[in-house]
Amino acid sequence: MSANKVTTPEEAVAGIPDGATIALGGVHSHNGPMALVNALIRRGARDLELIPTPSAGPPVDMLIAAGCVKRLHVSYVGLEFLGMAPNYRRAAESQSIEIVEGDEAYIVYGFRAGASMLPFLPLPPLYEGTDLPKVNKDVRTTTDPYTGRTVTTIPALRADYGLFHAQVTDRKGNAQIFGQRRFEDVMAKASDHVIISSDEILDEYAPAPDPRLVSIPGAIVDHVAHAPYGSYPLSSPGHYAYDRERLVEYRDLAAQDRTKEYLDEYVFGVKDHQEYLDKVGARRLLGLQQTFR
Amino acid sequence: MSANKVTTPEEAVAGIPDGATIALGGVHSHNGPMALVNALIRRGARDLELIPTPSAGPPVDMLIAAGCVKRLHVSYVGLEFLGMAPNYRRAAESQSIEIVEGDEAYIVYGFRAGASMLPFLPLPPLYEGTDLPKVNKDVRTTTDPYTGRTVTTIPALRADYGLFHAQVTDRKGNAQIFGQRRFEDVMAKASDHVIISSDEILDEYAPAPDPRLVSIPGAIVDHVAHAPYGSYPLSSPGHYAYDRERLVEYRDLAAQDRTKEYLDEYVFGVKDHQEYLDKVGARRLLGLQQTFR
Amino acid sequence: MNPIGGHVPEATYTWAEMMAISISHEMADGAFGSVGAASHIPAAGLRLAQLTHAPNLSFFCGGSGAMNPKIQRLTESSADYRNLVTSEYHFSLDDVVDFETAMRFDFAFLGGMQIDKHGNLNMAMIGDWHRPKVRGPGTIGLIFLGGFKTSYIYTQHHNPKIFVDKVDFVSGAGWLDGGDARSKVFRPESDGPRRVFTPLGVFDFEPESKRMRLMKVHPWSSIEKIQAATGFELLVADDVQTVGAPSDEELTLLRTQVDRDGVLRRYPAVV
Amino acid sequence: MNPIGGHVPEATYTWAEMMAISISHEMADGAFGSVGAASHIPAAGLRLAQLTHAPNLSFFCGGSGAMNPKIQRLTESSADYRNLVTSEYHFSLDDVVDFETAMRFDFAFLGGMQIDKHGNLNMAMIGDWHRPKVRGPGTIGLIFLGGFKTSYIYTQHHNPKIFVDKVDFVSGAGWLDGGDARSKVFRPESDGPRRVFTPLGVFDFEPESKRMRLMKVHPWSSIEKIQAATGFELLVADDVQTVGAPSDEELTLLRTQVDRDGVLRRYPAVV
Repeated sequence: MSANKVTTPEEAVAGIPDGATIALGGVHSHNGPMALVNALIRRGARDLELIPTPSAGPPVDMLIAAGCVKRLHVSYVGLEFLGMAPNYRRAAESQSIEIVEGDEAYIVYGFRAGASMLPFLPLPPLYEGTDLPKVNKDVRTTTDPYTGRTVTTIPALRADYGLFHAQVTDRKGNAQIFGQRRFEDVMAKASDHVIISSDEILDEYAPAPDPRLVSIPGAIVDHVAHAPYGSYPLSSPGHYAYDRERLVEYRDLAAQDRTKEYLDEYVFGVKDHQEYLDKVGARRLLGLQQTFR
Repeated sequence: MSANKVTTPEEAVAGIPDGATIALGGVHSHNGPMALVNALIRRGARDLELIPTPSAGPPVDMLIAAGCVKRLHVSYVGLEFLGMAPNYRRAAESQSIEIVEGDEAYIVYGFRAGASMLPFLPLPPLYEGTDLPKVNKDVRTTTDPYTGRTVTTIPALRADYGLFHAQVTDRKGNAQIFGQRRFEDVMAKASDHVIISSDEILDEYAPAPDPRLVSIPGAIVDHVAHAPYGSYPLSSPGHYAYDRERLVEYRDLAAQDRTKEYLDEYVFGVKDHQEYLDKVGARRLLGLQQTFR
Repeated sequence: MNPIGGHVPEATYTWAEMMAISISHEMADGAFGSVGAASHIPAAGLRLAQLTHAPNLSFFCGGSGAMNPKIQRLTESSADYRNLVTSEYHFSLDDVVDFETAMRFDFAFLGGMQIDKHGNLNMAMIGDWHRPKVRGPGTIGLIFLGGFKTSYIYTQHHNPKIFVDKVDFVSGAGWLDGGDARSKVFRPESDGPRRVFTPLGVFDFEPESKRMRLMKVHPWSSIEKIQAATGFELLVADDVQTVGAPSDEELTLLRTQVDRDGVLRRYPAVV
Repeated sequence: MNPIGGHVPEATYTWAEMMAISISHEMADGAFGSVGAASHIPAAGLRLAQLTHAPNLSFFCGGSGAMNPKIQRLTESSADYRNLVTSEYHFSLDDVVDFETAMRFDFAFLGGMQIDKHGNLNMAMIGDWHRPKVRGPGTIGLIFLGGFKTSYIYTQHHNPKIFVDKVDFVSGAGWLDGGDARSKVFRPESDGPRRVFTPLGVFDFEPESKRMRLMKVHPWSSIEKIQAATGFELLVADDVQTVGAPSDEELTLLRTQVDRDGVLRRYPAVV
């Protein structure tokens, strides 16, 4: 791999083909790789299979609204403190997307198996009392060779592309992700290709960061999309808060099935992430800054 | 659990019964919980089953020499740059201890399964080309319910007690372990009881450390043994170097089957860790200090 | 909209504050548990318990990874960075699932879009799975009801649509069909739900039948009102009691040490 | 003791330095691999390759977790904190095993107390497992020979006790019994060992039989000496070559940028 992997969000996602399986980072209202998602929507990606984190939100709902999604692995998809995710709900109810009924264990153990290419993972009794195995045919059983008992199994999950947002990344792709500790690293290990959007690129003359705070090693990163405010309108932990008003605007339009207006304004109405930044405006963006140092 | 878990190394191990299974932290010449190991030897622990980290060294060799060990899970036991571990080697060759023939995968995946109480872990083809399954009857097979193929399995490993050395720990047991990143956390999660020896106890008035640098959460820690230079003569990463001369002294005596002289001098010859510190001497201990801040 | 219905006594506290205080009262010192995402009320209750009778209670906030955050301002998002920086330890999602599967949490707080008389929970969908009438957000951590030593159910809405005779989909197993049904399925160390907290009161499960049973009636409610708001026949404990108003001391502590911004005071006005 | 035996030409470099340089020459730019614990010589070779023709080569140091440490002083212990603090990323042991199992490493450097003609490795014991004559340190990461895309074998000792016809115990699977034996067992992406580096020379494996074959003879050795030091019949490449002495430029770089303390210069004097 080349030493300088820095590019734009648009270039970073250019190679993702229709039909690809995408692991999508972010937890609730934080750390969603929005600049990458916007770029995917703008170029009209189709038939994607999404495996988001167990706490997924606006990025998934927007990709569904834009018609990019064919199949979705669900643990939780919602707008957190703003309620249901309207496009996800409509698509699931109208069956215009395929739902893989999962949960936190399915996603976390699935990606964990995928990260190390274990064929599957067996669990102690958990699913047995629930209805999940009835509707997810990939929750199966095998024999525990140590006790002879039948145990429930989770399939390994792997993605063609993993998309994650970081706060600071160096040119080689060593990514510092604040907020919830790790797990993006597990998802990245379970992805054939890794694309990081990063608010900031570490200056070549900067002292090297404490390596324990680097979440994803550059050796498995393909592209680093330099995207200041790349998680906006979601938060970028330690850098800026979510834009609550903008999220309410999204939620209200989405609830009325008018998501197209939002997308036309903020995604299709701009050429790229740089134009988007100007459209949102410096005053609004800088007003969201949060400082913890 | 009580809020103040701080005690002495001697008190911390007092409740460990003969015959217990012990997970033992430390990597090569670093971070071995020596103060706890010395205390175990001093009080004459017997019939222990040891599951050390994949890169085990002097603590295991000393416990064997002192007659504390009945069964040992082996990935690597050696003195790193000082060569073979003489007591381990003699005990294995004379069959005075039972060897469970393992390796890095067996220990890491075993503890990983144990940490989450998964019944076992299935692997892709790795052991198939080796002789390990012939001599370790717990490396077994089952059916992959997704492909129908036979896959090799590793048993879950759990310990009654996990013994680890940390650099700085608070009164509740939140432990900062420098050096190799994590894994002590996985071993701690796979242990019913966790005992941490710590060079330093965080002052109650100290600013709280960056929580991302805390390796083991206090909620699963039973005792914090305050043990300045608790890893001596091994290193405590970021605090002090190993005492090379003392390690050579150990190696040379052990190679001549004179380990008893070493134990008589440095373990049985002192009442407790405090007396040991004085015996080694302030000049020697402070001469090992390393500063990285 | 008034989510609890009917008349409530004039008071200087909200039902959300009352719920947090009710939760606090039920918490034992020394236990170690978890609250889910978007769980202001349980989080406030646990923090209040730490500051009062349970200094060694420990809790972890789902969605954030924060262990024992020094909450002084309840945040709207559970994963807010301001909770993380004040915590003792950052759980990774990996850690969380390890703890949940290995039964390291003494308890968890969980909710559902449907809760049935045996404490089974549904977050997936209402109707038939293949043709859902309402698609819910998803099961997220609810299967770990089979891995927690016990659990507490809470909901901000008490009405017959939430409290149903039988959930349409079991995302999280409570006492299953009651009796000893649960113990046939899960590990013996994992017990079913211990309490249900709602704006109207506090409930337990009758030991034999494992059916939901009214224990405590909040000041503005009554046995009759609670039964009317519940979609199945509710058991009532012999010693059912009506809870008194929170003490000034508790309210002051809650408002100055836990919820300085008054998030719980801004809940839809009912008190 | 002179570990390579016989006469060596007068020179201003050691065999350890020569080995590091030979390793460096075989490394391709852009690859990502691992070296084990106590692997000064490969670590020095990889760092030298980064500083010369392979700036995008990446490597991880086993036993420490350090990714691309800015080595300027070789440390005696691979897990030395001084390697960690200068690294780009800290692998956890968990990470390491993930990478090894998922075939994310393009290559690894591995050794053994026995190495056989098909590159199988033994670190467990010599003799019968149930009554070992010599108990070795243990298999540690050698099963991952089935998970690396390829591997490099290296040893600081070249003698008939190390290079045996057949290992007593397969800790790490090389080409197994040769031919296509290996491909019947492992994933197709995982190839067997590509090279063997010893103080005496550099070896590959003949493509059909997968038998060890001499490629390069170090300056102080010869085909005959190498065969005599090997416990099985060695194949010799048609274009076998004798390696020249390291260039001044390479030696200077090695000594000023990689091994300032001269760890490799202090190896038993043979040059």
